[in-house]
Amino acid sequence: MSETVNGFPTYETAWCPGCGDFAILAALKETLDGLGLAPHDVLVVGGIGQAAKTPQYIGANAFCGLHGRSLPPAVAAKLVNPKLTVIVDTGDGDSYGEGGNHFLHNIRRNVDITHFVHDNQIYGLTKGQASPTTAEGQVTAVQTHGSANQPMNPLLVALSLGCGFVARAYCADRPMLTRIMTAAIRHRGYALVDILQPCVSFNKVNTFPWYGQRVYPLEETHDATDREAAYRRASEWGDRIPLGIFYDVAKPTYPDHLALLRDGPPLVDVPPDPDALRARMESFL
Amino acid sequence: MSETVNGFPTYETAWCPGCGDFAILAALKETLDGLGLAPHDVLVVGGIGQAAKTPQYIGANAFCGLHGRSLPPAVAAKLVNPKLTVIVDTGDGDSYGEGGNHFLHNIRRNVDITHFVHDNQIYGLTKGQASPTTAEGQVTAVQTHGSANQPMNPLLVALSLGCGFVARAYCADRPMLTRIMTAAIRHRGYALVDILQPCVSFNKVNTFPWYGQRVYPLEETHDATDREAAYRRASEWGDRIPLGIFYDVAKPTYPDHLALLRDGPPLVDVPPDPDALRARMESFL
Amino acid sequence: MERPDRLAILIGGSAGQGMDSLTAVLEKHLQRIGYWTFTTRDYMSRVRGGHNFNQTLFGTSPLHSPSKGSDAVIALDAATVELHLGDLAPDGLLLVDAAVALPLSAAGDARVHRLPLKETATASGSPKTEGTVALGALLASLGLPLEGLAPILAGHFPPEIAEKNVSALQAGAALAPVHRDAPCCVDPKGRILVNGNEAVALGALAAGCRFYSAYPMTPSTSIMNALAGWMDSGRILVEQAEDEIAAINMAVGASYAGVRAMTGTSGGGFCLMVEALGLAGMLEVPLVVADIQRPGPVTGFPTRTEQGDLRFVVSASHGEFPRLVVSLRSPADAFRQTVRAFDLADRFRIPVILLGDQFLADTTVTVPPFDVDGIVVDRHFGTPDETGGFRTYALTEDGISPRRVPGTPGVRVCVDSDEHDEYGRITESAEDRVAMTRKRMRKEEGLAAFLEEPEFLGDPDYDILLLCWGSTREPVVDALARLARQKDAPRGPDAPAPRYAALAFGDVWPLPQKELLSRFAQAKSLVDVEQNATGQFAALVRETTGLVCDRKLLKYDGRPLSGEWIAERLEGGDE
Amino acid sequence: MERPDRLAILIGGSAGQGMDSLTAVLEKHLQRIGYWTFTTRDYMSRVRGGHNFNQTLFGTSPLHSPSKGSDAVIALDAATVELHLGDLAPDGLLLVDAAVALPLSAAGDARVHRLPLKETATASGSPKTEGTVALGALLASLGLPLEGLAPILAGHFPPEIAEKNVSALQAGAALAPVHRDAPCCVDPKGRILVNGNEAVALGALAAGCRFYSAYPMTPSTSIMNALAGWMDSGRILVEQAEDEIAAINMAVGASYAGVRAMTGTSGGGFCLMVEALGLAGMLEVPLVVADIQRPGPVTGFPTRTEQGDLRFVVSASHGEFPRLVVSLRSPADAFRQTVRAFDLADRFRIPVILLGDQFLADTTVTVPPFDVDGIVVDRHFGTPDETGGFRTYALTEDGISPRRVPGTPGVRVCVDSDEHDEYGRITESAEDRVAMTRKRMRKEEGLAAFLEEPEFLGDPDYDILLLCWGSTREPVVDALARLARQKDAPRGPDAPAPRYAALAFGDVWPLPQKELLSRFAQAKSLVDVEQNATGQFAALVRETTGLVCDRKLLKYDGRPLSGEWIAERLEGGDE
Ligand SMILES: Cc1ncc(C[n+]2csc(CCOP(=O)(O)OP(=O)(O)O)c2C)c(N)n1
Ligand SMILES: Cc1ncc(C[n+]2csc(CCOP(=O)(O)OP(=O)(O)O)c2C)c(N)n1
Ligand code: SF4
Ligand code: SF4
Ligand SMILES: [Mg+2]
Ligand SMILES: [Mg+2]
Repeated sequence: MSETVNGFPTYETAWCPGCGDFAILAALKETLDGLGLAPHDVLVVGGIGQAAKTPQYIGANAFCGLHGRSLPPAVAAKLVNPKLTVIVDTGDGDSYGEGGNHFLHNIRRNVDITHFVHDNQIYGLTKGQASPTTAEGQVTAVQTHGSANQPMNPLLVALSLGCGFVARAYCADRPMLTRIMTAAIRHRGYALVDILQPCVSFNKVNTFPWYGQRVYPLEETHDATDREAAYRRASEWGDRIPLGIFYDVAKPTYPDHLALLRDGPPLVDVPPDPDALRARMESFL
Repeated sequence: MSETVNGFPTYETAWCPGCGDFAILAALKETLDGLGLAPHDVLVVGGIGQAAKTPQYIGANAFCGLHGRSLPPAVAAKLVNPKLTVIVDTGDGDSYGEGGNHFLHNIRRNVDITHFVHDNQIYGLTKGQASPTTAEGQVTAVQTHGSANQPMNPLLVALSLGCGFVARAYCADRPMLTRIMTAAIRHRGYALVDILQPCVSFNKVNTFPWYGQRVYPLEETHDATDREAAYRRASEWGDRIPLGIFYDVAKPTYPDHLALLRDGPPLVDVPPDPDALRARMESFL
Repeated sequence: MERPDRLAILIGGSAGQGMDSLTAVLEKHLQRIGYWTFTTRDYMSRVRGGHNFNQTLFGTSPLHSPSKGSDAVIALDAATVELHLGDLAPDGLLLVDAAVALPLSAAGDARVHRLPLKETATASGSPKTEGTVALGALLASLGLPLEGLAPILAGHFPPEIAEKNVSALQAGAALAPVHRDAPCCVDPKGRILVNGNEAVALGALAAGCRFYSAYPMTPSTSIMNALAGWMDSGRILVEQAEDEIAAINMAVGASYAGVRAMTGTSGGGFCLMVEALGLAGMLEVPLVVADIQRPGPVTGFPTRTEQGDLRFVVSASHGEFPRLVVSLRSPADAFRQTVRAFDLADRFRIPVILLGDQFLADTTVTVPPFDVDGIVVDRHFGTPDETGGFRTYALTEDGISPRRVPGTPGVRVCVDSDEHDEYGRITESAEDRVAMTRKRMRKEEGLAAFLEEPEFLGDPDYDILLLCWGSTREPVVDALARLARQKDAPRGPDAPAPRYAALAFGDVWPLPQKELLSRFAQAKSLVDVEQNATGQFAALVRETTGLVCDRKLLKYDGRPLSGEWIAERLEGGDE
Repeated sequence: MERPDRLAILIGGSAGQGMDSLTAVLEKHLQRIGYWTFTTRDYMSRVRGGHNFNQTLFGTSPLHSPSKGSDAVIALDAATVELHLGDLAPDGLLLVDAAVALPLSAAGDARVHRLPLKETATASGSPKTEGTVALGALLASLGLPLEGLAPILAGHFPPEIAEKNVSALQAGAALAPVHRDAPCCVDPKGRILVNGNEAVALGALAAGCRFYSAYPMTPSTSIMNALAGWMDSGRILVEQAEDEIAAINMAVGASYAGVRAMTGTSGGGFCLMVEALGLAGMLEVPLVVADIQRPGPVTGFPTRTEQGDLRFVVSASHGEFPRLVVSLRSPADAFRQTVRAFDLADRFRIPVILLGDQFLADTTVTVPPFDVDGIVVDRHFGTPDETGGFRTYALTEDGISPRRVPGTPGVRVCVDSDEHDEYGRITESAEDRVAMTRKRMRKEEGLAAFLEEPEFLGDPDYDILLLCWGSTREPVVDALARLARQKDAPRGPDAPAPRYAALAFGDVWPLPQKELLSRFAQAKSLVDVEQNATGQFAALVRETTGLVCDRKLLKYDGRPLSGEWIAERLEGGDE
């Protein structure tokens, strides 16, 4: 257990040996180090779940709030304290299940944060129920007859909402993961990286071999500014699962619309202004 | 005020004169009459809002629950009492804003209900704030600097989640609206109809003339079984706004996955079974 | 004839007929020419149609409560005549367009004046100025000046329409059917016209709040509207969230990141905020939440008033953590308490809940301007100890751990909704749990010193002590004045007039007990006055002090309390 | 040496080491051979690693409470030796693999037996059967039979693995290091082994519940798991919702549509259900909600126990409506109360909340099978009057309006969360509001007749009366037995032994008062025993009856109460 803020140290994790989460944590640290960020400049936000414990294992500022509610505090923190590099790092259930409504609307809001989803296609911490990305027919302790719902393809949902950065990575391909993480953090605006992550304890379908046989990198020729191509390629899911940055286009972000944020100092630095208050009061005379 | 159950009567509505809601109500009644449904066979579910008062104005069974929560009770009612024709009829804020998570996941669930959204691109009942479909830059009492969020295209979101029936109608084109409503109710599975509806009191942008100049019917040649085509055409939004059934493909519905629902009598008709209980109890011996 | 102290003007019609503008113009004018005013709004949960009315009282001294009867009515439709003629004063006047078909009850009533309002309006340039014509006629009937109205109208309408309204006003004045005396004017200078929600918004601004996230919900939306209008000038980001869950979680995030943050809603939205209220409690992130109550359960009466959320908010969220619940008694109180809420939230790192209601939110009154000069914004960041900024939850004697802003070099601010140690790290240790629970709860001891005792009102020689909280204070003030007057009225020898006083609570949780226990000693009887069906405040009083209210005056029909209603019941026994 | 009444076996290790299966096999075996058992589970909020342990008590009479000490320990890792050797009985035994490095404290301790567990396991076919080898050794040491274990193992593992475990068991028995006496066996026939959540699930099934919607949340998930396993055989649809808001709104929809419906969660999920709880109250749709408590606020201790949600759930949701809150005292009580909850929800058209907790949820005990023959499922649909099925909210004398199922010819079931008239239509009338509020609240009068008084436990000649609720009943039973034994122990003449009794509340809201008020008269002192930091139940007692507890025994470290802990504090004074 270390309390230094150098090098994004980790204290003992609560994850299962062999879990894909370790690789994601390692990649995230590598990415942050690679970007030359000081720990105090970074805020990592999670909800509740196994993946959502990640912020605890990074030496940066950490906010682990409520299950499903990682995006709202992250976005608000960024709006008022824009010097922070804000990263949401949490699970698929957290992001797309309980937190689905925030997922939808924060894509629309387009605040400059980065969203890493540990997509193990299962609820890990609560011991293996179906998540929104669990395959149709997959049997669990609750879905005793197999999941009856069509799995969500989060990339397609993000693209359908006009998300500016949409990528899929695989935790076992560290170099690509780190490269995508770096690009996502650099992207100005909301960026989604869905990270395929085997859960060795509860997901006996989407295992390391299962993914290993299927994943492949998008061709270099893929045009990440072509939304239709992005949509088409992101739809691929089955025997072949493409990895990479499907879409990456800069768009105006939320603060670009508001003079208050665009032109003023960060709100966290604004002192009280009694004169402005007096003027407002006088408008009631 | 009439209490007969014939002909889906209306008592006095609380809507503004000239509101597009009237035409939707009329079309819905026409549709139900046209389908030959008895009022007691129909359940109309709404949340809270101006549009969400519609169930009150139909002589059928009516459930007006919570703002944003129209889908969950509707779906559950259908699952346990499948003889009911279940229709959700409510607003855009209700369906896509507060209720966004249920929208996402009930498309995945694919229960045989029909969802009519009065899309006036505004929050009517609360006096004119931006809804998820309000245009970027549109000024309201809260969005004093213009809405900073990209509007949601609900059809695209539905398609990205694999929705089996996706349509857009315009309240002022009654024949088409009735035709689409009829097809949507007949569709086996979750069906979405986004209905463009001017709010004469609070939306001064998307007015009758605004829509009138833009809407046009999809060509007869449009192939409603081609998901890519559906996606492409549903993306059109601007000077030209296509109306019609973009996508209509039958898929297995939720009960198809479960013997309990597929093969058994409706749950509402199942009597208590002491023998089954005794058997369960004995498994603890 | 002596001039009256006060008069009540009622303007009624259906939604969309422009009553709200008309009332706003009227009350602004009355305020500016020097009256104290008090305007309540009775409106339905719809945008057009139905029956709505506003009642404006004005007079020579501060006003506190609506009045059942009116002295003058402007009826924009037949329903207004039907519904409000019965409560018109014997020497009152009712103005209505000549074309409106009168109900039978109005036949031959000399107080009803049918004037060519619409005709005159059309002649003045627009039939839509009908109400303004009536206003001109009314003001002239009361001998009130029209000067000063032009700039007010200009503030409400685009220039061309404002001009037509000025003409309509003049033309209306010429129609004045009678002459009645208005109250004498007093010194017109320096008072503001404000409602409860505007006062909350001003308070937030005064406290240096930089972030307000909310989801629209009547009757809280006007706080968001007011702040949204001040985004640039007040340097506050107002964000409409996708739902109330997002709204409060955003506010928690903004507060964590270093600014003062607030959210506001009504009961239904508050339900959705309950989990994150606990989050603020557990993370010890300061937070201010306004619950502007309306009658429940659930949707209930969206545009009406009640005090039905008290028990809910004092114990909302699972598990245990300190919180402060402050009820708002008047616009002036709302302003001051909002400033105080931010201070105490920061000082103790706790959530503070402001409890308002529709009556307070929508009632506009004239008051002296709020005192802004004495306001000190202290963020209470404290001094972190030698471990730098790492011990986010340092175990201190008073339970308050010094707080730091993320982004500060050398600092790591780690917060977690799981039980945690001093560094904010997840723990499962029984010792940590006990230490952290005690640390959190210990803050209540410090908070006790900052609690405000209730306001004592009325006759120091009371026999009967009323208990009230929040906006009920105002009607109680009015009731006490009425009862004090009635005290001197002749009675039978067996019935000596009882003397009344009241305690009006602002802080309701933790419940301050000192004043209550000492004032109780003198009371022959304790009477609970609140706007709900079960006497929620009386239950809290019993729970914390053991005192039992001998009687409860409860109103739960969605309409505001009035001094008349309270006084009648106190003197007359139960309904 | 006399045979002991009971023994305690602790199995400890890290998550993922198979302790839960081992414990399940052990307790099933003990139950089947005729013992009463009582197993508590102490586990961390993680899937692998950390330190977890299960304690199984078994004996010749019913057991009620965990014990601090153990008589035998199976240590699957060094941490277990370190943490639990201190509480091992002087004549106890601890079994651990010979390869585990022992802590210093264990050096030379004769109770510690290092056996070649892993080696033997490997020889039996799989190193994973290490725990089973230890189990064999332990059972043999206690002179307990191995017969009957094979079918139990076959129920837990696939055939091939089960077989290896049977060999491991035999091989382990051969390693038995000592001989100790176990309690005598009693009649093995007819008892079931069940935990609190399984009892709730069985109760739902017994009541004819057809729809259970929930979102996973520890420690409530096992209700969903149990019911999901019975979907076809029990004809109940179990649906995992996208969030708790959907879960409860689905249950309300299903109930409206005509079936018995239920949802379950823990405190954090309950927070999200609060709005729709009010919906059930307002729509008067019957609903059963289980809140299986864990320590808060918010995430808190996800896998541990507390009774911290009481005040929250009795007043959760804005506005006012009748509800019943029933706390669950034991598995048998949980079964019966769940059946009763469905009945009362239907009878009064109200939401009923079942309050459980992790201790009750995860503790397995042997009990006589639940009585299913007496259960009558009456949906209480009532007889609609001559207006047919239209007056969904007919204003009746008892406030209960006859309910109909949508889909019935000639019937329209219109429900609305706005205030409504008898037909379910939106209204804004003050009269309707008052009538409907009174109608709803009037149901509390009828409900009063169905409230269950608390259970009286202990010495009828008591001086000291304990108050407890929910799962705390069981440790209190144990404490009373201990105290009764200690009473006879010699004391000084100045300290006559106090006599203890207790009231164990099941129904907590509305609070039944009769028994409490009459039993109070005899008590010299009232002691509150609960698992939270503020004494929430004591506050409800004071609010409703005025009675003040003289002392509060509060535990809030997330670990279960035990009879020992209570008795020690009662006899020994505060910590
Ligand atoms: C409001 C609420 N509901 C439910 C839970 C229980 N819960 C904790 S984590 C979790 C699911 C975690 O799944 P995911 O987000 O996919 O993370 P993973 O554990 O798989 O990494 C759930 C349901 C909770 N903590 N809070
Ligand atoms: C939990 C909750 N939050 C907020 C509200 C307030 N509210 C009522 S209707 C509405 C918006 C309605 O918009 P929409 O669904 O688009 O319907 P419209 O009135 O435009 O037809 C809101 C925010 C509420 N009733 N409940
Ligand atoms: S439960 Fe699954 S996701 Fe969680 S740590 Fe273990 S392997 Fe990883
Ligand atoms: S507010 Fe808008 S949507 Fe509502 S009834 Fe009026 S015009 Fe229609
Ligand atoms: Mg997951
Ligand atoms: Mg709308």
